[in-house]
Amino acid sequence: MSSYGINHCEIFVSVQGHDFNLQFEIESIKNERKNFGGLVSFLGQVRNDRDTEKELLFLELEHYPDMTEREIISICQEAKDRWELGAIRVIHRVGKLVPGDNIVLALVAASHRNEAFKASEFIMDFLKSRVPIWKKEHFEDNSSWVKSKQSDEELLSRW
Amino acid sequence: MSSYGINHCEIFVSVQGHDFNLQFEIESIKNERKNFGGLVSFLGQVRNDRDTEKELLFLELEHYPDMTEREIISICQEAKDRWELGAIRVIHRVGKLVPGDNIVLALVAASHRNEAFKASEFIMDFLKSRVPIWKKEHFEDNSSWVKSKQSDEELLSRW
Amino acid sequence: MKILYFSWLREKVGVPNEEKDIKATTVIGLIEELVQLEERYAMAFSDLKSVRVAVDQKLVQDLKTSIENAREVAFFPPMTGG
Amino acid sequence: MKILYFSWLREKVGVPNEEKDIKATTVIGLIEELVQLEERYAMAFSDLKSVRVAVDQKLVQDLKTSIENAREVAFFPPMTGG
Repeated sequence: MSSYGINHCEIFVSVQGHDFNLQFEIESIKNERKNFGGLVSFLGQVRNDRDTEKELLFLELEHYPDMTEREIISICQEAKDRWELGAIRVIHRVGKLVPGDNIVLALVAASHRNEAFKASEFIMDFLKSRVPIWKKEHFEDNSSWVKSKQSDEELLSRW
Repeated sequence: MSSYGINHCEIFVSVQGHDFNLQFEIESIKNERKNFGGLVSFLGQVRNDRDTEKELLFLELEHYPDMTEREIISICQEAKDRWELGAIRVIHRVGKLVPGDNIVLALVAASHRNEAFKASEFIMDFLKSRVPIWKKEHFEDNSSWVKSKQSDEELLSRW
Repeated sequence: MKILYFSWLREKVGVPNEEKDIKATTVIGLIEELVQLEERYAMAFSDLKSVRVAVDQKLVQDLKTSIENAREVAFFPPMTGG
Repeated sequence: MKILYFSWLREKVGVPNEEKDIKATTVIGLIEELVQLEERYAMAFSDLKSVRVAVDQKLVQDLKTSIENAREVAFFPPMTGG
């Protein structure tokens, strides 16, 4: 868990096994700065429909301790430099997760909605293919590592 | 308050005076469909920094009853037609609001984050200048109607 | 016909809505008819570029839109929701 | 030097990390040195297009990147976070 205050944009990043609560995270931002105007959040959850043939039992998220958190912080700092933001909070879970569980939360507060939207999309695009986290899907009788998507890689070129 | 289930995309719209709770709204979507994959939310709040000279005492939101809700529903239906979405929930408050109060919430659940982001931006852009709601700012010694921004109007052309 | 006013149009006209017998058959005809009635209408409609119109709760772009058979017509400034 | 493996590279090599005395001075040199050691390394590094590398926890694009003075080198497949 890391917290940095830079140029009045508070960056908070946590890579953790336990769950988080969106409402609590929003309240944390509100307490820091009462008037953010607009807040965009992306909440990602475990689906069980990746493979329509088989039912997903659980997802296992492996990561590279230390590096994961540092890479996420550096993505947030890049976002803070590109847009005028009030606060960023990113939480990424690791370990075993079942369908319906929260995986990731990216919150961006800003005075203008357009900047909050852009920054939030930027952060999610880079989380997908630039942060050392790998997902393994476990089914009834087999398991396999999730393959990176070419489409995710291509999305990065828009920034 | 209106709720429609169309093409498996649940649309819920409410124009109300009382506050809402983001966590509760997210749980409502989760109960309807366990696996949305990605959920993008925009939460707008009353700032007090619109005019740096004066302190905003409160904001008054006037609207055109019946028409407001119908216009929001029609924006949500347009979003549902353009992108593959799992659920949309939009809540817009009217009446007197003080700085820090919630004004608007737009939640979009989808299997793919890109579609959830696009739909959420689309809905917010149209809420800004196509829904019959007007804001009046009340300061210590005067009050004035918020002027529509040319930049908000121009944003519509991107869709 | 029911005529509604919102925001500063409501403040200038002085009432949120009113029932009126109207001869006009188009939006612009209605505006001209109102403006003839009293000074407060003339003030409210002094800059038509800032006036938006809904006929039976549907936004209309063209002031020549017909209001025959319309139940209600609403006048208001550009919207500032969201 | 500490060498780390993640995801299916970890499964193929059989350990999450190991300490090794390495002669190589570049990433590609290190891979070649490992591949000579045992079949499991050869299997892990059979398709270099699917291998990503971090030197001292910084992603490197070029396999000719120097590993002199590096404390740790990590090998893993394309990332699938978010």
